[in-house]
Amino acid sequence: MTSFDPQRVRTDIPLMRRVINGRPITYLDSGASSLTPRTVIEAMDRYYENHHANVHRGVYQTANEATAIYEGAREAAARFLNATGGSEEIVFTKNATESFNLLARSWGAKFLSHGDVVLVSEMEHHANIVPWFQLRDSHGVDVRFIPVSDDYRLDLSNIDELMRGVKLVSVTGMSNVLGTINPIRELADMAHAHGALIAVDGAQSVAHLPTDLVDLDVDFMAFSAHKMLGPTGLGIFWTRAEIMEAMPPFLGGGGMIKDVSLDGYTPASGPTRFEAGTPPIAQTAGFSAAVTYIEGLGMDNIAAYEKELTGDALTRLALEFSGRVRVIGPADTLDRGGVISLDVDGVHPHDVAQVLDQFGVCVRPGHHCAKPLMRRFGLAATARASFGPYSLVSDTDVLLEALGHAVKMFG
Amino acid sequence: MTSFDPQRVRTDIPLMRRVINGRPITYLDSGASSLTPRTVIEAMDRYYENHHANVHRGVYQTANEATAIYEGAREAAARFLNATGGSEEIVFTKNATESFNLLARSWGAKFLSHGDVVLVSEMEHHANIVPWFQLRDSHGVDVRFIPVSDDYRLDLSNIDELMRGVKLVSVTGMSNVLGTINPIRELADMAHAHGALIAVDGAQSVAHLPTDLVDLDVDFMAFSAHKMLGPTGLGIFWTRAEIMEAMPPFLGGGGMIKDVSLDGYTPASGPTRFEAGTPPIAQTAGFSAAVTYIEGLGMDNIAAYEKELTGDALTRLALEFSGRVRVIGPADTLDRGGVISLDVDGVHPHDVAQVLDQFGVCVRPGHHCAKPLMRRFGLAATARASFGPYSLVSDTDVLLEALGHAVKMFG
Amino acid sequence: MANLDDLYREIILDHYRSPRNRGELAPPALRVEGFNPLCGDEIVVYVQVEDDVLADIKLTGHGCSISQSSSSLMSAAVKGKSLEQVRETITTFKQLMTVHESHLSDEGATPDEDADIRRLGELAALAGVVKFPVRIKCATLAWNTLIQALDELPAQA
Amino acid sequence: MANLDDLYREIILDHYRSPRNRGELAPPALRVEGFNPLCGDEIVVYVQVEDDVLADIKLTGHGCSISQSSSSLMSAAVKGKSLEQVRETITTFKQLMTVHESHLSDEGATPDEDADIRRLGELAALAGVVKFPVRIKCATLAWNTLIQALDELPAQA
Ligand SMILES: Cc1ncc(COP(=O)(O)O)c(C=O)c1O
Ligand SMILES: Cc1ncc(COP(=O)(O)O)c(C=O)c1O
Repeated sequence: MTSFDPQRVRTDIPLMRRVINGRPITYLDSGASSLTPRTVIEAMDRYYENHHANVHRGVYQTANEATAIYEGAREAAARFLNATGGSEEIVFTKNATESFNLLARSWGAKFLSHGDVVLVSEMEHHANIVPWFQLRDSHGVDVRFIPVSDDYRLDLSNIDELMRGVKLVSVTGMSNVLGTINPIRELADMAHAHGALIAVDGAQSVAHLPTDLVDLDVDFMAFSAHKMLGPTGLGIFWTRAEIMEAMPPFLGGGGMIKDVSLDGYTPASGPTRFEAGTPPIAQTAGFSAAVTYIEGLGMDNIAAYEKELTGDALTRLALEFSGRVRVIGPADTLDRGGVISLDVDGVHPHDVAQVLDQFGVCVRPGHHCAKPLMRRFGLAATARASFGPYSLVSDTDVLLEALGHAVKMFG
Repeated sequence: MTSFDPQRVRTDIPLMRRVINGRPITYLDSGASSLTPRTVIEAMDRYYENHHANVHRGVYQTANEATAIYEGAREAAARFLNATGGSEEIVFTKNATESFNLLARSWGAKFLSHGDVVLVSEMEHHANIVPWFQLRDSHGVDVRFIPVSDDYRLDLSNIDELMRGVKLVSVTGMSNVLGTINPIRELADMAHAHGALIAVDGAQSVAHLPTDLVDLDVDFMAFSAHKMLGPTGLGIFWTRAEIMEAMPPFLGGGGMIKDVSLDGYTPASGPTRFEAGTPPIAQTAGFSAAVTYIEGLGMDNIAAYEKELTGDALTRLALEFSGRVRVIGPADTLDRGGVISLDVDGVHPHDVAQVLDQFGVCVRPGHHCAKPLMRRFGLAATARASFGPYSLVSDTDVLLEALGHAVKMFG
Repeated sequence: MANLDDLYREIILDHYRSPRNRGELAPPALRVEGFNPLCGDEIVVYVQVEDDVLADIKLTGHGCSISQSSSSLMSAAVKGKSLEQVRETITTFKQLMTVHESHLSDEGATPDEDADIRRLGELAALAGVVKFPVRIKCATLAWNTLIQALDELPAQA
Repeated sequence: MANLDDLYREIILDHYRSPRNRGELAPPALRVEGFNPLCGDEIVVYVQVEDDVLADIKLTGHGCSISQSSSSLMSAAVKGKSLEQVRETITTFKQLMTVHESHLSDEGATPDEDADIRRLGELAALAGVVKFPVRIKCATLAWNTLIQALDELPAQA
């Protein structure tokens, strides 16, 4: 184990005190949303209690304070990602999904045309699929899928073929179903060699792995605050300043304009062009606190720790449930994060989750917004357990105990 | 004065304790965003501390609780608006602006075509203008403006002419610059008589006047939680269930689909079709608390009280600054809310606001996202003071004192 | 407090393990699909109506024990019944699934409800589902699909 | 603490009330518009360049006392200067406006900055603006517009 102390993290998280069905909560659904540290909650409280005002257009003191908090969060995001262009490259959205819609409808609608290919993968979340289908319907682009191999990895054996006509590669940094960590830098080099750009779905990867935009050399990044210890209602979109400057507006309204007359409007420049209306201001206060909190833990430590947890869980699942429980995802921890999708023989994921709930264990049944991936493996759903920096080996203990009960019950 | 007690409201608002430049805060910017009662802040704290989980797809207890909170907020919204179709008619967005974009790009893009007219007014906020210009650019609709007369009201003298070819009337319930309250029911009858639908920008009106969708007989309504004592990051879109059912999806991603395959997607039905990605869950907890809080005060009481404040302020401004300060908006309180835009002779609104800040007075200088209206009156900006249920006559006292200083300084 | 035994009654597990009326029917039998988009459950209902009688019904699809047993129990309950009887059964079952929240905490049901539940026979095993509100959608999926099928029947001459 | 007198120096109010070089220049003078979209301030800068000298400059537009006085002060400072001198003045002024946050709390400036400020002459009256960060955009609007104008000058033959 590293020096990182998950017990400390637990004491920072109020929700850890919850008792569910007579048992302490065993939260294994960080892949869906992470639990919120007190410091994040308090940052938002402080915002509402002392500084709340609409941003940007105020001259008075609290309006300046709110603006400073809001713009400070942009800087926190840029620092967190190592975005060399700084805060001018950060757009705040409502979630990772909106970030992808922004990418598709602004950049995509302008720079892609009939027959251009967007290359996604079969393991994508719907957030990185549906916007492209929508762009296909409106603009005639083609959506092509990198297949996933039987070992739950991107099948890049045919990549040269797949890259034909591709203008954008858009793949997830880490699968929210399989846990697979994709070779983003390699894909970025490949995309650029073919004259394409590359977008990364960082919803999982940014929350669980160190992310360095300089190392990754990608062109777009989308993620959500609520999966990285931050609040709901805030997403982040990043792209290089020069790309952003060429992107037309997306949502229209106040704040994103330079001028409006009875005849038309001219858009503002910079990230505000994509931030129509009053933004999620308080949420940016929470996001900054989350970034600071994660920086305090060290993302390297978090990643290393979650890897140990994952390795332990994978080993014990194989030992104790061999034949009865199949892990839908890589069997070892190489290039793999702490998301463990389970297919329990003879027990539907819904029922697995229901039985587990009786033990206070929170796992998520369903298709995890990755229906193409489910189809690929002939599944309708899995029961997914996923770790966060507050998870413990003892969480895995309870998971296994409850799983044993489910298997027996439906046996 | 009514039995309603603004002093009680003040004690419920932590930010009221702020001291600005040595003076207690005089918050007169509720038109931009309202201050947040403790109960709203605490509702969100409780959510994060006890119930946080992603909604809809969970089986475990906290996921059910989070879902109940989220869906409960839909019910609160429906109750607040008297939406007879209930919670199925409520879509959560990130702000009023997104609600208008949803209206334009989903309903508008499907039901409006080349040459169809969207009739807005010259006093609209950019949120209710820019999306229509965007639809003009993409779909060839015409955007027509109801003029504003010299007495700061909609000029409906030519309305039959204006209504030609109109498929949608989209107007504000209350101007965020003038304070003018528009005759929505009358406009709705007119629109319907011409076979058009009507949308209302409720950003101001829903926060300051009783809103009854049955009485108003409108077809669409958009507003934001943060202007009605709620949190940032949450908007509401309402339409009748049968209209909603015919609207195609807007943003694409998880949660808004029925199915996704490698070939395409089919959208879900009901409001979730328009709620792609993880929604602002905690914010809906805050919103419900805000609705409950307002219901406790009584929206009738709030409206009556703010009317008194407004009348008092208008009278005293006229008395004390006659000739030097012009109110850009109706001179009396008939069909008029508590937004008072000031044009101070020889002092730019920015400078007015700067001087006022020294007195702890928060007013907003600028075009208030209503540039066409500003042009209409030959102004670049105003300094806007706006009331909330926590405002007092003594706030007006300080405003007038500070204004006197500004006038003298630049005199 | 609701516990697992309320949900997973023996009859339910039995129908889940050995679903009745599983399979397809060839046209002119009607085929209607039902989805639960939130959890990925899918069901296909085939109905063969002859002389206002639901002469045959078959089901395919996949889902949890609740959705599968509910569809199996449904098929057994409606097969061979007149359309009017089928509609009555549907109504009674839907009532069972929407029992008012205030009853959730009580142990018993009202006398009226008791009578209804008895009329449901084996279907009554699903009564415990209402204590797990999130699973109600699982239990009603097949039924909503059947309703849709009945709605799609060619109008009677 | 920053107070109003730091911002509204007498020179500033004077230039606001009686702006210098107000008006338009006919082509071939260059005309460039500047906006501050957040507050609605607008400025139009006309520049007439002859033999690498900014022979004439005029301004129209509207805005607050800071943006108007800054544009007036700017016009007085650059009119008749060589383009090189103009560029130097711009650079010095922009530095004044981006003084590092850490100085905001101090009363004084570094000796280097003092020297720069002295070179700015009347323009130095705007130094107090940095204590009101939200107003910096007002003070720099005219200057950014002038920079844009210089950038648009036809390349020297
Ligand atoms: C009349 C009116 N409409 C729309 C809006 C936009 O609201 P939001 O910024 O919350 O989207 C506002 C507030 O700025 C407003 O006052
Ligand atoms: C890989 C991945 N991409 C995208 C998303 C969408 O994130 P959000 O729902 O916050 O928009 C998620 C989370 O659900 C995810 O796991």
